[in-house]
Amino acid sequence: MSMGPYSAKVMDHFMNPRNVGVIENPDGVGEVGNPVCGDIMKMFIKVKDNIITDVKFQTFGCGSAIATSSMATELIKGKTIEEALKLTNVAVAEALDGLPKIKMHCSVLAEEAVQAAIDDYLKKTTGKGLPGFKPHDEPLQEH
Amino acid sequence: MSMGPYSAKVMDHFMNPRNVGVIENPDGVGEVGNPVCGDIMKMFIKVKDNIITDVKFQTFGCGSAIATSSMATELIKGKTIEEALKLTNVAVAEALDGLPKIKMHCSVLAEEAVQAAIDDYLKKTTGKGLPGFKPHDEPLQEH
Amino acid sequence: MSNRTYLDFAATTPTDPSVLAAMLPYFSEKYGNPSSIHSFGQETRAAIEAARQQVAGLIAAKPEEIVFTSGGTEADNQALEGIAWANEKNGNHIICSAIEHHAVLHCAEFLKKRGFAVTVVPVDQDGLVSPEAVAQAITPKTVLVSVMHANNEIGTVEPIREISEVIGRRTKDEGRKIYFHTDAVQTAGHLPINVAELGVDLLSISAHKLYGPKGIGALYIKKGTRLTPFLHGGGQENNRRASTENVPGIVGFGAAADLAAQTMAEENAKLLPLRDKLIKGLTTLIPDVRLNGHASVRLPNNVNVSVKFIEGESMLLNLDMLGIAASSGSACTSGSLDPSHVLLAIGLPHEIAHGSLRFTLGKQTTEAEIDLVLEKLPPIVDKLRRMSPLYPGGKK
Amino acid sequence: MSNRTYLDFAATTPTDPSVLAAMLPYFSEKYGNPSSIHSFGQETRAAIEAARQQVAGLIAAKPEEIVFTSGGTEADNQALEGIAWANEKNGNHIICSAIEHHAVLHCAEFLKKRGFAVTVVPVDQDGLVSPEAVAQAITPKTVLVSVMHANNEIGTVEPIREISEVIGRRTKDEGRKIYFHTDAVQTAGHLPINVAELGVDLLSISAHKLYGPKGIGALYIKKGTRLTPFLHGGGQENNRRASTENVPGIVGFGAAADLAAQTMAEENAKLLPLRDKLIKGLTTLIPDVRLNGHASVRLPNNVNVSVKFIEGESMLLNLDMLGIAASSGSACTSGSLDPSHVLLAIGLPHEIAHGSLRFTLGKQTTEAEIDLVLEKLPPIVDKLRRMSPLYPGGKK
Ligand SMILES: Cc1ncc(COP(=O)(O)O)c(C=O)c1O
Ligand SMILES: Cc1ncc(COP(=O)(O)O)c(C=O)c1O
Repeated sequence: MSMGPYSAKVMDHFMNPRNVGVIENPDGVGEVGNPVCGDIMKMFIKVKDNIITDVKFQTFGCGSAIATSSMATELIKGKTIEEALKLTNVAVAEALDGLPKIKMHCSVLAEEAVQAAIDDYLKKTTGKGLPGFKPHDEPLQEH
Repeated sequence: MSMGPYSAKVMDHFMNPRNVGVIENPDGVGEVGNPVCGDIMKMFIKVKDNIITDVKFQTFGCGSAIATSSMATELIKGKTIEEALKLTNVAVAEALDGLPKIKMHCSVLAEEAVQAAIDDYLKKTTGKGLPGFKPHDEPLQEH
Repeated sequence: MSNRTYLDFAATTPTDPSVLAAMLPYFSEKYGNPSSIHSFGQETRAAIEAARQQVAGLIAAKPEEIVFTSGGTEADNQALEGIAWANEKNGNHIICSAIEHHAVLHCAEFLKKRGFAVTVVPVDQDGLVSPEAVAQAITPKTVLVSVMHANNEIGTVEPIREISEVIGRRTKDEGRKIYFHTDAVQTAGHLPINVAELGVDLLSISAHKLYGPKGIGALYIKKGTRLTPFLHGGGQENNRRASTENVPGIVGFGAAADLAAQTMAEENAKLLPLRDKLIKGLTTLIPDVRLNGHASVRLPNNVNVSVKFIEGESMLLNLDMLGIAASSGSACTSGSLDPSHVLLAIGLPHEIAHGSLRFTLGKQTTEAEIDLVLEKLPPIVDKLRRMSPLYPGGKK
Repeated sequence: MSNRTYLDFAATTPTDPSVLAAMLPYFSEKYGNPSSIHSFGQETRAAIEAARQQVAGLIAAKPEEIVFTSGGTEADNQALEGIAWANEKNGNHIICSAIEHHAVLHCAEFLKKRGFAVTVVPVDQDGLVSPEAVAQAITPKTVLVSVMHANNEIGTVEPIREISEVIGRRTKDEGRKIYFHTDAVQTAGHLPINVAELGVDLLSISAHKLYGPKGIGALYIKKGTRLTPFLHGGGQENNRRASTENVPGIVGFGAAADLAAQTMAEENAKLLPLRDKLIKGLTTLIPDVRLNGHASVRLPNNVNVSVKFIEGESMLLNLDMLGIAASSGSACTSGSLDPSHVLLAIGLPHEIAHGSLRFTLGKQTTEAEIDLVLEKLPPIVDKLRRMSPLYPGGKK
């Protein structure tokens, strides 16, 4: 059957998303997006010795929102906080063999979901969050 | 082969026009139309005892201009002057089984050509022409 | 690819094989330009006049009231801009409903930039336009009202005759013509249409929605209605639409119109129970599903539901992987990320609007296909809901 | 009907059988709406993107610079209105030549009623536009110049590159963009075109003039050129042209573009001697015949002559009775009674303009057909002249 407008990699992560779910008692939780733009991503992390030992996500959104969430969790699992913070939306999109132009905002959301979870973790552990972190709350796509 | 936009009768009179030519020393000659509108009709009549004994025409123009000229000569040949003056453009068009709407002006020209020839004949014989006769000299079609 | 299930007939239909057969001679054999005086031109001229009769017949109009266009969009644009420009001196106000197709709404926006005022009349929660609301929106400057015959997303059929009556009354009061246009792209060939009974001055059709080819449509223009041409150039279509006629397309449209007139009743008798089975199945088998659009005053082939807590595209893609083709919102805008303006207009919150699915049935649809959807969709919904941060049942 | 001789290829061409074959699957099998996300939509989306490459290839453009339209007329209208509306604030002056197709001239008239000023630049007796005259017509308010690549009636090929150079110079002087559009409906697929070399911002094509189907065309829009959409509605064609894509038409256009690119040189090598034989034959066998249009800078398939003392339609009908299809003036206007604006623009008196005939040759044209015309036309002319009051030889 067809793979729609997406790469095989996107479709794989969409149909078989990795790390779906909730972490009980997470060390950090971040939620980005909003119902108006049609995408909400929630990311849970477990951190031990500055390393992200576990990560899970829940996403309300289109195919690429789910695929980018899944890919982002894969890309930060086992990484240090500093490494995870280096993850860019472009890196997520590239790891998925590209995204349609009108879907690039999903990769931005995924990047921000990681940052939001880390922000929460830092707040909880150090008392202050990620310097300068402020996720978009407007729809990001071109109109 | 096709008969284009015209009736079989129009095509017959166009392909085999009756009474084409010039009458030497005619009793009346009329010319109507002009090169701007693309139609010029010239009609020659011989009159004896108030009866049109011969009629010929020359026409520069489209298929229906030629066919209406031909039909008009047929319709007045052997008729009295008074009868010939009763010929209307509608009668010419009907005798041809109709004309396309944008070609109705050709039948008006044919009617006027007959009147112009009679006008000339009356001028020559009685010294004054057809009362109120004044052919169009503007293109008659809709624009 | 075989074994695929197409349930997106409102987006477009396959050209019926008999329609294609009617078109075939007009590509490489009878190819003359209908404006040409010679035999090649005369044979195609005759063909398009015959097709004009067939299309006119479908809506009980006169052939000379039909102008062929390149599709539904051009018909809508021609109606709005044609009336607007031709009546500029009489007024500059246009009324349309909130759930019109973008071909109407965006064209109205364009006119707004060029000095026209546009009033958008709301709809109720079922998607119905109120004739009273239309009456109230009319001002001394109103030249045109445009309300679609049936909505392409939610299938609600509008009370066109009632709206035409209030417009008629206001026309009398005002002592000046207020034109009434209806976009019948989703109804022509699917519901019986009689333009006189509907009381409209202008009506848009698109052939590819009724088993005709893509790229051809028509605008019905009631005799005596003056409008400024949309396409400027040669004198085709009686000086109402320039450009060499799409002869095969027009011939196909005619054949499709004829076929639709013959088969409509039978088709609908088949589709209605299938539609209702699908609606009932979806709303009972899956919790938190609502039907969008009017429960009964709706197109016989339209099912539109919102599935709470999840998003439409993700359902579509899962269905597509199983060979089932559906749509979320209208096909034209499925490349867009905005939630459907129609679903927002009937009062759905954004996240519910984002979670809508449209199944539109057609000639090829079988009961087995309906059963397939009812079998395959629930587990998809379940899987996606379990992924959703909005789903209460998802949190353990 | 067999044994007919078609010499009206500039009015329209038969769809090449290979083109029709390429289109066929897209009617009833691959019928998805290209905007749909499912497999049915994705397969037609891929098909139109492939066709876009083929059409772009024909004129050395980038695929994203091609917008599909419903034909040459819409492409011309989109170019003029699109630039006019988008640049309203920068200026309101448009320039076009006196021999443009009505799709340009009548659209310019429409814009004139909406506040634009239009300068019509004359042509010389061969139908050539002078680049100097264009330069002089440019004012500080000029936003667009439109000069056709080759004229559809008299076949004269215009000095587009030279005109683009003077516009480029004036653009520099003025410090602001003046757009340049060319109507290449008669040249695309017939003469090699490279948009960069021509130096145009916009270029119109119509598929049915190059052995593609009727009802489909394209506008080349140079990257970075902003223009207001002509058709308002869905987001198709990258938001530049609303309406469900005419998939079979687009696929056919692509195939026709490919074919033309491959066969153009060979075709022209065949047509040139036939054209010249016909011109020579007509002007030597029949007295008082003149060739209209430039003697050498002309389309390889165009013969346009004026036959003094008689009228064009009467010749056409006589030829048609013998199975020979030709045209007098452009096909679009042959229903009209006005003499061709092109023939008047090159300075012909009315009665000579009324007496013109156009033979346009194409793929199917054989030398035997040229010989047939040369055999059949002289007696027709003779017969009609003997009926004409203008013919000196007619009076005994
Ligand atoms: C209600 C309605 N109006 C207009 C259109 C536009 O028709 P087309 O795509 O043929 O231009 C459509 C479909 O796309 C439609 O559903
Ligand atoms: C030079 C020129 N421009 C524009 C057109 C219009 O093209 P179409 O008839 O495909 O709209 C034609 C032909 O009719 C033409 O010859």
